[in-house]
Amino acid sequence: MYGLKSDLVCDLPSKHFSVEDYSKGVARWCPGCGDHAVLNNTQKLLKEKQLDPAKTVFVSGIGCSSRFPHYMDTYGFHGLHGRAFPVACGVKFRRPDLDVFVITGDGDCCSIGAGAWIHAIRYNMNMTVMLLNNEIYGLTKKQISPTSRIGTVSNTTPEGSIIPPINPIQTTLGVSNASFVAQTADWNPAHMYETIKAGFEHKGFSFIHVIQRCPIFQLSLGKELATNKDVMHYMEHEDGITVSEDIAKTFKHKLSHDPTDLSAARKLAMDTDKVFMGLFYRDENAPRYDEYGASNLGYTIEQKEAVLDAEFDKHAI
Amino acid sequence: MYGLKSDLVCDLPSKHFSVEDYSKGVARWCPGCGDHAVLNNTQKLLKEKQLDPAKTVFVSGIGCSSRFPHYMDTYGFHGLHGRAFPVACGVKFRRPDLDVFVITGDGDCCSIGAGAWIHAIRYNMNMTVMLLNNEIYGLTKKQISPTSRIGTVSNTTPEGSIIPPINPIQTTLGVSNASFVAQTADWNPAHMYETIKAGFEHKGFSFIHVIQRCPIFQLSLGKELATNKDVMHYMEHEDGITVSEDIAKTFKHKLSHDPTDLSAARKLAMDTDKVFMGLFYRDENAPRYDEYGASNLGYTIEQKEAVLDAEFDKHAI
Amino acid sequence: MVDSVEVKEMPPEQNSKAVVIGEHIVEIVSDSGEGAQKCGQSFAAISAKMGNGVWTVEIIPAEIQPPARSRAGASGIRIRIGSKKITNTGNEADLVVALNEQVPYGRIDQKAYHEGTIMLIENKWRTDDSEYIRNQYSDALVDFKNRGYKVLEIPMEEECLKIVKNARKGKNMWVLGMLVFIYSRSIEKGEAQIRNIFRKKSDAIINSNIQLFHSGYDWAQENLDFQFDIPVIESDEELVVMSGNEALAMGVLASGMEVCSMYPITPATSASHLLAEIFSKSGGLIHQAEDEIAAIGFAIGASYAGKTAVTITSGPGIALKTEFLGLATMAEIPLVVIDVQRGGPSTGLPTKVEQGDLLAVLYGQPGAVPKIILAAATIEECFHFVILARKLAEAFRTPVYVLSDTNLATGQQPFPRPKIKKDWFAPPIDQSPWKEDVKPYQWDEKTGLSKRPIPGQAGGQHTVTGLAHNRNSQVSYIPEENQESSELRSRKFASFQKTLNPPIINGKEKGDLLIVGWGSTLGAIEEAVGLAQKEGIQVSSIHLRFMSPFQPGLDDIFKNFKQVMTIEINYSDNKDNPQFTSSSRRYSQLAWVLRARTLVDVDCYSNVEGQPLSPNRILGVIKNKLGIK
Amino acid sequence: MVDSVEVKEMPPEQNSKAVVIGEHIVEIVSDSGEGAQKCGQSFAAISAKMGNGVWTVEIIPAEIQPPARSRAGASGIRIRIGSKKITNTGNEADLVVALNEQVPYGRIDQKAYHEGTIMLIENKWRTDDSEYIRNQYSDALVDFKNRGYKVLEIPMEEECLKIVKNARKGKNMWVLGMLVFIYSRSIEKGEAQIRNIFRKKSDAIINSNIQLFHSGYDWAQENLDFQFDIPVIESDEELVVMSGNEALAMGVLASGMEVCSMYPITPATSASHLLAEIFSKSGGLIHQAEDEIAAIGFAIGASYAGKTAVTITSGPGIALKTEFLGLATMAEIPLVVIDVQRGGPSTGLPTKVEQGDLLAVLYGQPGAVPKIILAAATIEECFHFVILARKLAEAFRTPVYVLSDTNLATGQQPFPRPKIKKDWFAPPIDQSPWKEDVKPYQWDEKTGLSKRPIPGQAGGQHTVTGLAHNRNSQVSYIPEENQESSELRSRKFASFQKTLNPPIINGKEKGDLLIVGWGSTLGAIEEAVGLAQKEGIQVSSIHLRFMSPFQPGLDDIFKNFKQVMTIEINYSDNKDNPQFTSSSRRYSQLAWVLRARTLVDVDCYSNVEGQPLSPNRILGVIKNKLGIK
Ligand SMILES: Cc1ncc(C[n+]2csc(CCOP(=O)(O)OP(=O)(O)O)c2C)c(N)n1
Ligand SMILES: Cc1ncc(C[n+]2csc(CCOP(=O)(O)OP(=O)(O)O)c2C)c(N)n1
Ligand code: SF4
Ligand code: SF4
Ligand SMILES: [Mg+2]
Ligand SMILES: [Mg+2]
Repeated sequence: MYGLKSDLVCDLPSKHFSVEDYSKGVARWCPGCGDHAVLNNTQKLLKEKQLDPAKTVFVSGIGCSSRFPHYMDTYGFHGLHGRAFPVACGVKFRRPDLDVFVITGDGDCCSIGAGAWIHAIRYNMNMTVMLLNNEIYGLTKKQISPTSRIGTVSNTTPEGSIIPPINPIQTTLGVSNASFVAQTADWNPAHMYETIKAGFEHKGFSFIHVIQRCPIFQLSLGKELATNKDVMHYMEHEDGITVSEDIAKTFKHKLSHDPTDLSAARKLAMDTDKVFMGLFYRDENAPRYDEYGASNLGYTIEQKEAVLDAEFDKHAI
Repeated sequence: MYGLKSDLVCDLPSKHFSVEDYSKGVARWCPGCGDHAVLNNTQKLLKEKQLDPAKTVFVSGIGCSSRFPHYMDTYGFHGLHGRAFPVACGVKFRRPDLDVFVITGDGDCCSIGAGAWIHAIRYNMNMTVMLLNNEIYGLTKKQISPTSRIGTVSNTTPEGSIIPPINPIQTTLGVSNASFVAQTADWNPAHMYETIKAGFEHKGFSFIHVIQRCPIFQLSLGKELATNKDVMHYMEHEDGITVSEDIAKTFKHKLSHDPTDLSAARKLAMDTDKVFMGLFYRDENAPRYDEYGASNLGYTIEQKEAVLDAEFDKHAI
Repeated sequence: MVDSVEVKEMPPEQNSKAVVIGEHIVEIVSDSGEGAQKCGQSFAAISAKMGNGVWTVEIIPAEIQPPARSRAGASGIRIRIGSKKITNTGNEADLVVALNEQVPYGRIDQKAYHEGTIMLIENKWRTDDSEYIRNQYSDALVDFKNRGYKVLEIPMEEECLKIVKNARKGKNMWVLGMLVFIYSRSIEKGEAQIRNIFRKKSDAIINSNIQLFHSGYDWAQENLDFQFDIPVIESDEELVVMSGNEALAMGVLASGMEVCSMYPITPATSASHLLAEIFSKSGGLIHQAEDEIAAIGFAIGASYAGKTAVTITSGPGIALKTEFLGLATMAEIPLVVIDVQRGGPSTGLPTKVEQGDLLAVLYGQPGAVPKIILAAATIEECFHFVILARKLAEAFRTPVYVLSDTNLATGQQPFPRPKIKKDWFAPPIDQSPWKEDVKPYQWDEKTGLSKRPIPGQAGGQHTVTGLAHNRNSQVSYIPEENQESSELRSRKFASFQKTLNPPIINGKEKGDLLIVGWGSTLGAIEEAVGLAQKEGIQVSSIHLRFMSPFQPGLDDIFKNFKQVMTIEINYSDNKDNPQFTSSSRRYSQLAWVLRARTLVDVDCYSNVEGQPLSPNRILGVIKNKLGIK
Repeated sequence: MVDSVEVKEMPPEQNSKAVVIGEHIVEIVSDSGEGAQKCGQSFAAISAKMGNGVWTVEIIPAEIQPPARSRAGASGIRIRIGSKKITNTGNEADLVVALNEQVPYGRIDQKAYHEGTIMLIENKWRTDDSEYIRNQYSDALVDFKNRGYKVLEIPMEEECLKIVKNARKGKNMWVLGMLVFIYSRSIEKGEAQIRNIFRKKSDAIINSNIQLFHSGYDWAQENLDFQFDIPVIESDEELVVMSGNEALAMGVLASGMEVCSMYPITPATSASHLLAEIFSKSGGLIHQAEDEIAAIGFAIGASYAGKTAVTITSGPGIALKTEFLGLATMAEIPLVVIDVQRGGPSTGLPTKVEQGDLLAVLYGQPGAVPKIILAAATIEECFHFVILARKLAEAFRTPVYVLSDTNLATGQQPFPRPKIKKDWFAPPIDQSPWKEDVKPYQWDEKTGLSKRPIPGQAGGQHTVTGLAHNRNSQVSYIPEENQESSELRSRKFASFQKTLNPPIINGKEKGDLLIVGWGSTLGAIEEAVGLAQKEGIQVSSIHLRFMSPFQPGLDDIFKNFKQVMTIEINYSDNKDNPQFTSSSRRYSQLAWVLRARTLVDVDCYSNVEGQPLSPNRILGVIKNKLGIK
């Protein structure tokens, strides 16, 4: 079947990569920024999977979070605000041999990027997507984002925001052909690692919602969530995302959730009081647009010439 | 409370309007095009509600369906492809006295307009939205739309489309602050009339999904749906959209659905074999952005001067 | 009542009395959906296959479903046929077939006919059930006569009904038969053409259409008292005939590009339609994106990770792609951008011709965004320029624009069958290890050129960014680095210009007036200039293919002419209107850029009537400019 | 080891030995987050309140969180203070306060200091725990000395720790105290300033900051052997001081507009921040849209149904708004579009200055999209031009653009307190019945003007469209109608131009060289031209405020100068580089348009270093152009 990476990795270099092989420069996020944890766990995953840095592409938009590719020693594409998805889809379309990751922020994905986001979910191309949601615009210094909670005081809403936030998980689950939806948080690196890993292993558009703290502009997030054990709930299931027992123990609340049950997933996502960590939904059979993209690779110039020639024949006088 | 139209209609003209008062020119859609029925029912509703044509605004994008405002003798804004929502939101923002309608197509709304659509749902401004979904690009002559079913043969997909269609009802129900979601079809004018009416009466963003036949470029839609009584299901509920008994009788299948039950609504919307007519969901308490827009109307020049003066004081040397 | 031209018996020997003419312009007009375009295209194809020069232009109604029998509904086709090569749509039509008497008014509004134009009109309306229509019909015929047209009433419906039940379907083939007789075309080629266009249909359908065709032919032979012949100048050259959009699609195929990412928009979309049919069989794919922004983003992603990709659009799409176009130049991503221009501004005149995107394409992006822009002047160039654009995009690591327009897009024209060259096709992408000491932007100091690392190349890892960056693709805010990188990016275009020749002058190297044109007006301008030269007017013309950077040598050419002006299809303020002063007058787009570049007082004639410019109109402009009556 | 300037005891009587100077440029540089900007703004405000001329420019680091103690992290502020009005950021700084020894390198890279610049450096690094840092510190001090700076090591941390536990918070007020002493500022005004900026904080915080302030003052008095005074030229004029973005925000308020629809983008966003604070109290609202396209769509909708609305953005946002900008012109929707320009192309240099959007704003849209473009040259004009733009937008029924840039946006400058006029504020919208015989586009034949029907006006119903349309706003594909409506839309701008005066010449009306500028470079250009004139150089300057249409009379002005050149902050190919030829050289943006308009060989100097141009640099350009050494 086309699209299966295993057909194409025969030329994987034999070198063993260390975490350093995936790192570049010093990450320029504020101390305490949740983005650091995502970077570390991602580098760790690449190492565990021994991904070839030359065959790995990180695509992002614009925002604090979108600086991410600059700190990876892989190929990277730090493009335009809100436009990571179309670029990433273009990269993957004809390159089944590349591993594609998308890093996006809540403004980048859910505000200016909303249209591209919806369609990327539907295309279900094989890529790992991390939405670093700090519920605020970081890079431009504290304006509300569509994911900011009601009442958020920001530089453009000094009296507090008034419309309920977009719930990225709910929205994703509402789009046809969604195939992998999970949630994790920056302050639980072990859980995050397993989640990114599960996303990477899923063949399709793996949407990982990362609750990300921004100690500079969105203090409440960290205060409310990272510290309140009553809010966080761990979703258990044999087909879900399994974490070590030690990590599982850190959750006060657990529940069983079958990730093939879309309705149940949507119900959980609706809950505004609780935050569910792990896998909401997975569908391994959703059609993939990257398989279409890879369906007619490798035509020779002679073959192309023949088609062109035949077409000229049709137009010949 | 602000936003209540009744405060502002005191100057409603006493003239009685007939359907002709809402009509302009000859609608230039193909014979058999479902858009005609939407036009007729909308004009009928305006007459029943005796809306002042001068205080009614139809906003659209670009597409066959988006020609709609040209056939209304009200104010109209036939803008850009995919951008009806931002314009309509701008119109409504400071004009609680205007009745705003949005007419959009499946390409206009779900493809190029997807980002604006998601956000318009969330803003929940008081307006009546009709998505005329013919599952194809009409005006540009038969290219697939994101709502086209798998296998749709079009001029850009001669071998058939391969990704499942966007389900506009499901997608809308996945966005926070959705407040009214209903479905009707062009070949059931009486049902359509009641649906548009219920949408108009709802105070908020009333999203009406109209299944619309395009006999020119999307024959299958009409053939499959309009003729197959087994597919169409009528949703009954005392809080739903009620139609006359005669009309209700035309439905072979009925079911009871409580429009306050979001999870149930989503489940129905997921069903790919059946089509449910009527009201999926209504929430009368969802916060409305147009109420915010109308919250500080009518400041006098003197009041503004005073604020400006005070601001100068702060910057004075 | 109208006296129409009397219908007389014809002598039996075909062709014996046919009047030999050098060329004719034929129009077929109808309500939309009556098959006029198929009829006209077949007629053009038959003529082209006989070896005639042809040029077709579609007549597109204003509305998708205009009322029947209305001037807004005029739908159809114009075919100009000649013994020699035809390069443009010509002046007024010589012969018109009208399926009702109202649609010609849509064309009369556009001054498409002249005194003496032969008008062959469906006569069924004379006996229509509706008195209103009967009156409309006879009024129109009186009016047509007053306008000096030669009107013939033709019983098309009546004759067709002898063969088929529904005359609406098939009447076009009856008309084709009639035209084949009138212009002494080959009956065999006509039959073959019908078999070809209906090849996917049942035998029954094919046969009934062939019957209709013969019926039209026979009726004409029996009833018309005139016949023309447009002899062919023999040539051994193999020709192909196609529209500009088809040529673009085949150019994409021939360039070896494998990804075309687009969003439908008139008049660009049909290029993707042909491409969709042939692309997947040759290792390429069309991606219909969710909008134009995503379309170009996807193309950029595909280009970045593979062979150069192409995006095809028209004005409103160019507007939406603005931000990504800036990124592609800044990050030096090769890309082909095809803009099939339509009438603007805004949604404008979607189905009409305009050359209105030049300034937007040149200057649309904030900041310094130099670029290569090619403008095709013929359908043949639509094909070749896409191939060229792909090569330039890769060589100069930059987006390359190909401008076409509605005239080229929907017109049909024969041209020499291109001899396929292997080096047209993009080679496989480089996946060899990246040389260690080479930076991702290893700008050559002189040329600004550098080689791009493609994902998969070991050691080529870097992060592309639209932020100011240095040779290592690292974000840099150092003042000198931004100055230097901006200058190096600019040098690529100076380097490219050095490879170009000055434009060729059509006519003498000195004179009273030089006309400068670009795009689809080539044929009409050269025809008009030719006519003027024959009248002894000292006028020459040049036609630019490279809009950015310009071909060199313009100053040298201009200085040999007393006056220089552009002729374009876009907006300029009318110099003769006193409301516009020399400090406010807005020039047409190429004229404006030429003024800045050459400091010559380049004047312009242009309009936004949405129509191809006719040679006569241009001739008038030339004479007017030189004060000749 | 470094010998720093020796610290001596000061005579007791303040001011007695203060050296009187006409002006000084002070910089405070630090890691970001150390409060340097608050310190500098307070220092500027105190000086302005004493009656001095001031101009401030923020020093913004390249990264949001650069590593501490790095040249990339240089964050802070420059304040130029003088006895007279200060119009620009000036040349090199005279005195620098640096909270570590690395950040000055970020400024040295930008050539911000001269031989003799006094450098006051936090000395705590000398005794840092890390040997690496200790070495860095002493190396830097040696280097600074070699560069000719006068280095003083100041025990800021040490002194602050006597008062507070965490010196990082509060050191800036200590520095303020020190500066207030050095420049003989008023202690009372200093205290008042501190009370004002901390007005929302607790008394404890206010008191500790005042203590720090006094400590800095006292320490300086005791330990420094120099003091300056910058006397004030008395004036009765009431002044206000603010940044350009604050002026834009207040202009929006003063214009009576009630909807500002925007999407955050540096450096435009902070205008919305101030506006957000004051707008809702005066009947206006900010809408932060989901993106720039939606932002302008929303503004257009609001304008269409109400008072003119405004959208504020920067380059990438302008790119995204391209399509809607075309619609607004085509449909004649009044709109104010504010573009606070930043470094481009693409994401470019978001926090740096550039005047790079002129061509994109002028020509960005496909088709003919004429427009009114105002370019503010001062912070005061940022305020007034918004008011003017709103009026013009309504009078001419069209979008009106106001261009600003990073220099104006983040700079601070005092200017005469505007006397509020009632007619600045938009009147309530017309809701009276629409006159029956007036069409929705009742274009005046001469001026192109027409009045717009606003929803709610009985009888004014019509459908706005971006398609070609006639006076009734009905879609029209009739060739002449599109030509006519295009011309009428264009006439508005010719009409508007007639209301403008020629630009005023700064200097003599004849000369060897005319400098043409626009935007924030006004002060620097005029200062440089003044210096040159004093040296006897025959140079004058004009500064354009109307970029489209241009003010009239340019030809007449230009012809009296032997040479004309623009000075701009944007990209142009370096004429001296042989790689660029006369047929390929890319000019800076205003120069290019002036060439097309006037056919004068307008040359240019420009760069994309992202920095304000200093008077000295411009003086050099002038001399170079005239071959003067
Ligand atoms: C077209 C465009 N509009 C606006 C901006 C300015 N901008 C940069 S990042 C950003 C939002 C950042 O928020 P988010 O995506 O949540 O990322 P974060 O910084 O919080 O990680 C904005 C508005 C831009 N760069 N480009
Ligand atoms: C920016 C832009 N892109 C593309 C187009 C071309 N276009 C016009 S309508 C349309 C799609 C129409 O489909 P839909 O919205 O489903 O409306 P329908 O015609 O089916 O009613 C497209 C692609 C355009 N006008 N503007
Ligand atoms: S501003 Fe917030 S999101 Fe941005 S780097 Fe700092 S902590 Fe992270
Ligand atoms: S093409 Fe289809 S959608 Fe458009 S008017 Fe005709 S029937 Fe309606
Ligand atoms: Mg964020
Ligand atoms: Mg459709």
